[in-house]
Amino acid sequence: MLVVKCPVCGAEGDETDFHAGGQAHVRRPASHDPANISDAEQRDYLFIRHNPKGLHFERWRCDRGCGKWFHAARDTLTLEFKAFYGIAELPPRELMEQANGPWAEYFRQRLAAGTKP
Amino acid sequence: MSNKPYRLAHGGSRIDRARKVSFTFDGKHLTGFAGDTVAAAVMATGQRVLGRSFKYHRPRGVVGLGSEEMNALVGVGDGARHEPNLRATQVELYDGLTAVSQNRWPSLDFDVSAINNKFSRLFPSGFYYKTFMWPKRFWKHVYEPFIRRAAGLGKAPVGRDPDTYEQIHVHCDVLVVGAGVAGLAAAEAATAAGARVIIADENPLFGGLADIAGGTIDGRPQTEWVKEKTQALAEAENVHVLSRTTVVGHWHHNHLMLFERVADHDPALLAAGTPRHRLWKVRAAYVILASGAIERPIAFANNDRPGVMLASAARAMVERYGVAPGAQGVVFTNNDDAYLTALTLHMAGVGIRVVDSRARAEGELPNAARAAGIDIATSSIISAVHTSLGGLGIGDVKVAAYRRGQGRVISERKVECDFIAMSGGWNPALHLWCHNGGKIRFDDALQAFRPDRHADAIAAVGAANGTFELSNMLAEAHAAGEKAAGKPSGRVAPIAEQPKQKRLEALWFAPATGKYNEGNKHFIDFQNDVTAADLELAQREGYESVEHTKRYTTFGMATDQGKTSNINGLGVLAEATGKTIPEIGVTTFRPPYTPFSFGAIAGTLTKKLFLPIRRTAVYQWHVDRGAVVEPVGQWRRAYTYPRTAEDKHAAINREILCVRNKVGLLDASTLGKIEIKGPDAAEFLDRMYTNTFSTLKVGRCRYGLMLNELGFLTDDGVTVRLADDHFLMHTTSGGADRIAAWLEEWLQTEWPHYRVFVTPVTEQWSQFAIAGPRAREVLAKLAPDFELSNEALPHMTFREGRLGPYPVRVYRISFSGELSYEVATPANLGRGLWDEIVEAGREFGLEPYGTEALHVLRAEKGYIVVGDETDGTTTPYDVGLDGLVSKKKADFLGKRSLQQPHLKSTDRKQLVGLLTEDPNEVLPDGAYAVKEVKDKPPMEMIGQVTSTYMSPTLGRSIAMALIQNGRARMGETLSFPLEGKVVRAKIVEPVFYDKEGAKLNV
Amino acid sequence: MKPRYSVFSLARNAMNYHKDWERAWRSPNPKPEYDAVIVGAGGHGLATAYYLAKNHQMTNIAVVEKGWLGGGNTGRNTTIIRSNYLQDASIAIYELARSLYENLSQELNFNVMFSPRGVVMLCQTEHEFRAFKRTAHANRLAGLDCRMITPAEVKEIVPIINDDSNCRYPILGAYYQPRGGTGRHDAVAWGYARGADGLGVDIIQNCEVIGIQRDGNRVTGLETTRGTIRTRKIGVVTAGHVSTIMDMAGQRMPIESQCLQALVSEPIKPVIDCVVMANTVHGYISQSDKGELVIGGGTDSYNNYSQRGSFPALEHTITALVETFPIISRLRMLRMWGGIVDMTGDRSPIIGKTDIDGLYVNCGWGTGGFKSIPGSGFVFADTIANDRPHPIAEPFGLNRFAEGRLIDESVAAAVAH
Amino acid sequence: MSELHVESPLSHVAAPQGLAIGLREMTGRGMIDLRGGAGDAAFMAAAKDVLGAALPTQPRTSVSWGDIKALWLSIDQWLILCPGGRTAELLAALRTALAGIHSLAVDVSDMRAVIRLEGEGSREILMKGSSLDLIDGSYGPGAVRRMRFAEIAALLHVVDDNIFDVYVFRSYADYAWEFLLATAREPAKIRLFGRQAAPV
Ligand SMILES: Cc1cc2nc3c(=O)[nH]c(=O)nc-3n(C[C@H](O)[C@H](O)[C@H](O)COP(=O)(O)OP(=O)(O)OC[C@H]3O[C@@H](n4cnc5c(N)ncnc54)[C@H](O)[C@@H]3O)c2cc1C
Ligand SMILES: NC(=O)c1ccc[n+]([C@@H]2O[C@H](COP(=O)([O-])OP(=O)(O)OC[C@H]3O[C@@H](n4cnc5c(N)ncnc54)[C@H](O)[C@@H]3O)[C@@H](O)[C@H]2O)c1
Ligand SMILES: Cc1cc2nc3c(=O)[nH]c(=O)nc-3n(C[C@H](O)[C@H](O)[C@H](O)COP(=O)(O)O)c2cc1C
Ligand SMILES: [Zn+2]
Repeated sequence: MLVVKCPVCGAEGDETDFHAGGQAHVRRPASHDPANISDAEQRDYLFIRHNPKGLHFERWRCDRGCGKWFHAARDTLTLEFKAFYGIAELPPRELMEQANGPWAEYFRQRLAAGTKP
Repeated sequence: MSNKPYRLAHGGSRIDRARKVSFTFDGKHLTGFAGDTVAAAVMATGQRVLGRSFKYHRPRGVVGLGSEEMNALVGVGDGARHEPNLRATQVELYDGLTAVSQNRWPSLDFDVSAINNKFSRLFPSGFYYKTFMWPKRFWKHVYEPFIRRAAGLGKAPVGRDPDTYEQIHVHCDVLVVGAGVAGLAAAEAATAAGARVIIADENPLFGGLADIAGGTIDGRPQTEWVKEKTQALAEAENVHVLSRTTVVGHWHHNHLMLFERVADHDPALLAAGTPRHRLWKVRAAYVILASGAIERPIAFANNDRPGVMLASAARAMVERYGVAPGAQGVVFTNNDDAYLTALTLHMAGVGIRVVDSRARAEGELPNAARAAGIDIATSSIISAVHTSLGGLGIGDVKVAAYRRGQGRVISERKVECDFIAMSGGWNPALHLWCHNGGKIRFDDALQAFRPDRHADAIAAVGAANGTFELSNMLAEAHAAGEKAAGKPSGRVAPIAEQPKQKRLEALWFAPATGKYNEGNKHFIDFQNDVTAADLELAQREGYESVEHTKRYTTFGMATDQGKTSNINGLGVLAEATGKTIPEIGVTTFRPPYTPFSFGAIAGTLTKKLFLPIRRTAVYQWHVDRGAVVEPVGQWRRAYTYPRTAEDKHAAINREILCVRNKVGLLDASTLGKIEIKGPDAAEFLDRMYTNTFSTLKVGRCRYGLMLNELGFLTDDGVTVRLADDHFLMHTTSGGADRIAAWLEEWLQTEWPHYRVFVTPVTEQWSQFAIAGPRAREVLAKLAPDFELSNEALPHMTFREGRLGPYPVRVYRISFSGELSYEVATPANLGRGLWDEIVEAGREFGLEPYGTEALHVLRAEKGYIVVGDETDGTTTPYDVGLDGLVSKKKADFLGKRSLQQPHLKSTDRKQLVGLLTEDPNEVLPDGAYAVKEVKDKPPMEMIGQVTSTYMSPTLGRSIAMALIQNGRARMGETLSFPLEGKVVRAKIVEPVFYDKEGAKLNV
Repeated sequence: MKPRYSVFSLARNAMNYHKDWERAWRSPNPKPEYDAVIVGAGGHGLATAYYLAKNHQMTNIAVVEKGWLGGGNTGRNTTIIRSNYLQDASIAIYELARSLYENLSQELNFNVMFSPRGVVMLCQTEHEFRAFKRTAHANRLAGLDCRMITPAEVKEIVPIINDDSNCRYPILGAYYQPRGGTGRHDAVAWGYARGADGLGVDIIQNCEVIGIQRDGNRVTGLETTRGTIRTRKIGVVTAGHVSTIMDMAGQRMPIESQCLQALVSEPIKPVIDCVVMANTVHGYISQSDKGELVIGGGTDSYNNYSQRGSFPALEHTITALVETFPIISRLRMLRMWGGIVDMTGDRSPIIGKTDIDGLYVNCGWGTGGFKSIPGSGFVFADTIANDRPHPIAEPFGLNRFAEGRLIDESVAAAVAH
Repeated sequence: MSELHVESPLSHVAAPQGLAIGLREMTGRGMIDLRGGAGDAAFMAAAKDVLGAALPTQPRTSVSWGDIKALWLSIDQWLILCPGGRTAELLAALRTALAGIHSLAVDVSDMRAVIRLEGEGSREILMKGSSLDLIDGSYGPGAVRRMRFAEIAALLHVVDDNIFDVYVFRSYADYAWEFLLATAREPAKIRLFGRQAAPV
């Protein structure tokens, strides 16, 4: 059973005190330009998920604690958490650099777009 | 059975000869001593056979010392307290214990199924995959039932378990697994360094093998050192010691399960109310694995005969219980350690000789044995075992000359004996090391796997780490204890003296008299009857991966999970294939280390604690009133309130008519209630709902629809605007928590700039619906401090005030189509107000109504229920609520998905009303309409009934249904083929009662 | 062709102490080129290969497997077989599979121990009851042999069930498929492997795919740990590992890989003679021919490739089953394990073509694809051979996610085992 | 109409017998759920004005003065405890003081049941239902923690060394009570890390 640590309130606890909320950094197109979303874009938003074996970025909620959502970086093979970070933040730079596959591509774009973490 | 008494006149460190204990074994009354195990007490009577094997039903005796036992499995206890498949070597004797042997019929000594052994040649591994295929139906009706009856081991108990179980979560700095000398030394160091330590051992007493290992620690006999250290740990305030507690598994992030058998050994504890088992869920900062090592058998022909034991077990029988395994025995070994057994038995007066496969046996222990006059045959193996007592014992063995690698027997001689103590070396118990992905490596000197790397904070010490030399073991354990504590202990490692041992020599397979495999069985997995030949057959047939071999032969899959068979199997496979053992690889270690009870896993959460039942403040009233209660999510709600001699249907009809004609009272407290406040609250709600809330006026209510992002309906309810920036949202009863979390999620993750607070308040309020033409009169009687007229408080408005002394919020909203008020009061006042309403309503004919009446009432009005009319694939358009989907808003949750091609498609199922041709015919729930009725299926289905009732208001049946393109088919008659008949029904508008809504606005 | 297995061949070989049995399958080296390569030797991959060879005469094909054949989810599932799903598309494929199971032992000459002992799906809430009633109507009109049964009938079929009407979740009835049941999981993989091998298919174990070669929008071959293999048709059937392989080809998938666990008790004499599923409380149970209770539940809620799950998931299931079958309280857990299941957005499988020519995929069976192995292999082979979806496979195409044409079985309150 | 009839969530349970600790329902407690930004100076000042002391900003702590306590629930949420009779007055004062400031104050006095565990061994009993490390020193008097307890959500407030208040939603009160009765039985008592009999 995983030990999760909420970066908002600092509480640490078993995964049963938290709620796993799926992949992180999914962009909701309708929040930005609702009039111009293709069927494929909507599909990607709803269904297509990064599913790496290894470093992964996801959302968690401090469900039984402060109630806040946050982000975590976790290895899906060893199940080690690499970092916990805020819900509005990007992961630590070195983790973005370690990411593979679709995640690597995603962070490259985010960083290129000059979005500050 | 031999009548020889095997209890020695002296010795037995664990037994109290002054305290006799009586018990039964297979119905026979026997006596043992306090401190005995069932295995020891039964063996002391001369009985050798304690069980039968799984497949061939061969008679089997005790092999092991403790939890590694695979043969002597017994069922203990009677009736609902029976527990099957216990290892007789672990079951502690108490007065009145009843034990039975298993897997035999009619008796242990004579088992009909032993015939399987005679035909064993027909049953090589995997034989069942090759036969039982013809005739086809025989598998289900003949072969399989036969196999099922023959398989299985013990019997399940009957009835509900009368005992209790519990769990506790504990965090510690250091968890020490195993309390042998290594575990004790590690725990001592960690404790002295100030760490919070838990040390657990599966045995009743600490010390592991120390009492049968010989040698001294810090100048004292091992046992004394163990006593002193154990005592000190038990007294320390930063240590928790757990005996009879097996660490059953290791999971991610150093999470471990400890299975404590609190009361199995003592029925008096149970009677006093102690939990039978306790599961400790331990989160350890550091784990020290001091789980010791398990001795391995040797694969020689017919090595499974009753009387063949592990050398350590034979030695422990004598040392611990004063029980001799026989009168004349042979120690068969490839290592020095087993000479300790020879010496112990010799000293106890049991005849013993040693057969050693090595060419030279010149360590300190062999030399001592020689000096004691024990006969030692080196370069020798046992090549045959001959039974006595009709197979229930051993008569003699053949000892053959042997050179390492030699495949067959050249010269042999007969040696009389009645038991064999075998030792093929020791395997570190690294199961827990591997549960969570620890790496292991093969050690050539030990001919065993030992721990290598691990990603978690865990260290193995002592025999578990493959360190068998006592001083090294203690030094290693001491250092690990300090490292785990993260501080020096201020103490030095204990120093030990023990005879030095020389290297063992691998011996995976001892050649047998006669041609190999032609009549001989070299057992690898005793319980599952897997032989060396079976393993080789699997290889020949292409089941090459060790995992294939395991599954094809079932080797390692018995209740001991390969504790004694695994490495031997790998050794045989290596020799058969010419590969090395590491190349063969090991099968996966999985929790648990030893089986543990489902009762412990359920813990306290059984019966009424299994899952919570939620009650409203008025719950007891409903029950007292004789309500039939219904689960709605975790809630229990009143379904209907039958009177004496009234059935449910009559009661429901009465309740409905009461609401339509007079006035009814419903406990609606379970409805979700959420306060939403902030400058952006209105805009936020516009995002959450399909319709618009920013235009809602203060003091007014509006019904809202909520979609998920897929565009499907997930919730609905009435939201009230309490103030410009303040709303109160109602959700469905089942949706309360989910929707509150849903709002929070969007606020926090997608629109964190919205300044909105969301506070769920469901449980703060009791809420009651007073519905029916006379509702206003009832309310008026309750002395409201506010105006009730239709003008002052019209439909879909809200007022805060008092009813007599009761503070209330009153919502004029209706789910029944009648004049209706929902009255909310703080929950501690709920029951009081409810009683007042019942009292006030009496003169107007007020009666309580339940959820079923509610459902019929709303169906008569054509109101949907999310979850009935919708099923998670239903859009607002499908249920005809197009009007509630804003066309103006640029975005709301689910909006974009509504435009995906399939959600826009024209032939979707749409909500319609149905009237059956026969007004007395009620369509069944979920019945399907078909395009065309045929004689037999398949028939093309075009939609299904979602709600269906006999309406007492209309005096006929009504239904709602989702029908393909239904709205365009008004007036069409559909066919619903049921079992044995076809019901026909006409499509109509889904509003059956008061279409204009006149009754609402009175 | 392989020599046939029978009681006579057993007797004949017994005379010779079983020294002359032939290999069930060869252990070939990969050839440089095949007409088609199936990635993943689980049940679905092996069945696909078998039907490609048998029904479509494509025998110059290979199955490549990173570990040992049948070692994925096929070798670690609770073996429940049933076809009483709600949606038309699901009924079609699961019933095709179930009916193929009926004769599979004979067809493969390998006893897969298909045992139609009945599947009892308990109704423990009014909502579940209604949902199953709806499914029952749909299944009856589709021609399935299923029915609702009363609590008394449940008790008769499953005597150990807790029939206390005051318990937390009283049994309100059940939905029953008498010809659902179980099969021997390993034997299904081995039987198809032996069958395919006998038809000339190369099954190459210890051969992991590490790259997919493309020429424009068409696949041209595979890179594996045992070298490059040229082929113009690749069928990826790797369950929980499908995303990582499709990433190699640039095909994004609507899949998340999670750990689903199962466990067995120690063996005991027969106490339960059918499969019981208790969906409300997330547990299901049957008893194997060897006597263990085979138990499964729900998945952990986060992505996981470790094949080891968390304790609470199973604990939840055991707690529910102790309540539903109180006698198991004194029985003991022997072994627990996990498998990496491939969960799609609508919890239904994906079968068909992809955006890349020559690349086919069969995945997303998640927690419930053992039962579908024969049917899935049958229609997927047809899809690959003819480069267009088999009609039964068609609704399960990847395009459904862009269209919103989901096949959502959860609406029937059923979990998909 | 007659007088107000008040019924607390556990008013129907009998005083427990045979337990290793004291167990009872606490009634008559006023509770206000207060939302506002810890970083919003105006909010913090207004709250302090009304309550008489500053809201705690340190996670999982509480402050107490006079007959009022403020329990930290989240970075923007507190539970204010007061005598039942003062709730309305306090709430009104808060609402007035917080007018125009982004905040939300709600009377939630009836929403939860409060169960008090008292006596040595209480921590062990809580540990039978919760996975928190209740003996690592971070749960001294005043500590507050929301947690999963058995199968439900609960709020733990350490009142004093061996006095704990457990807050559960009122519909779950019976469940929580039954769970505590079962685990607090005298024969099931565990003395963690204390002196024990040695298994020798
Ligand atoms: C615990 C559990 C219980 C279940 N219970 C049931 C049940 O009761 N009933 C039911 O119908 N279903 C059940 N299922 C689901 C069922 O097991 C699966 O849906 C089914 O076995 C999937 O088969 P498959 O052939 O697609 O995948 P798998 O059997 O997993 O085969 C995929 C293969 O691909 C291989 N592979 C992966 N990556 C590569 C690569 N790069 N190169 C080469 N090969 C690769 C893997 O090694 C593996 O052998 C259960 C699953 C689990 C885990
Ligand atoms: N030189 C040799 O060949 C040789 C061989 C065997 C034993 N020994 C002797 O054995 C002893 C080894 O000491 P040690 O402390 O390493 O091992 P040990 O075997 O003495 O102690 C290990 C203890 O851990 C327990 N245990 C194992 N797994 C457990 C689990 N999962 N949960 C709870 N308890 C568990 C065992 O029952 C045992 O009591 C020494 O006394 C040594 O002299 C030597
Ligand atoms: C239906 C079924 C029955 C099983 N029965 C047993 C059993 O009797 N004994 C056993 O040790 N394992 C049994 N297993 C579990 C396997 O040993 C193994 O754990 C599982 O196939 C997963 O493989 P792994 O543990 O090697 O990863 C069974 C597995 C399944 C799917
Ligand atoms: Zn938090």
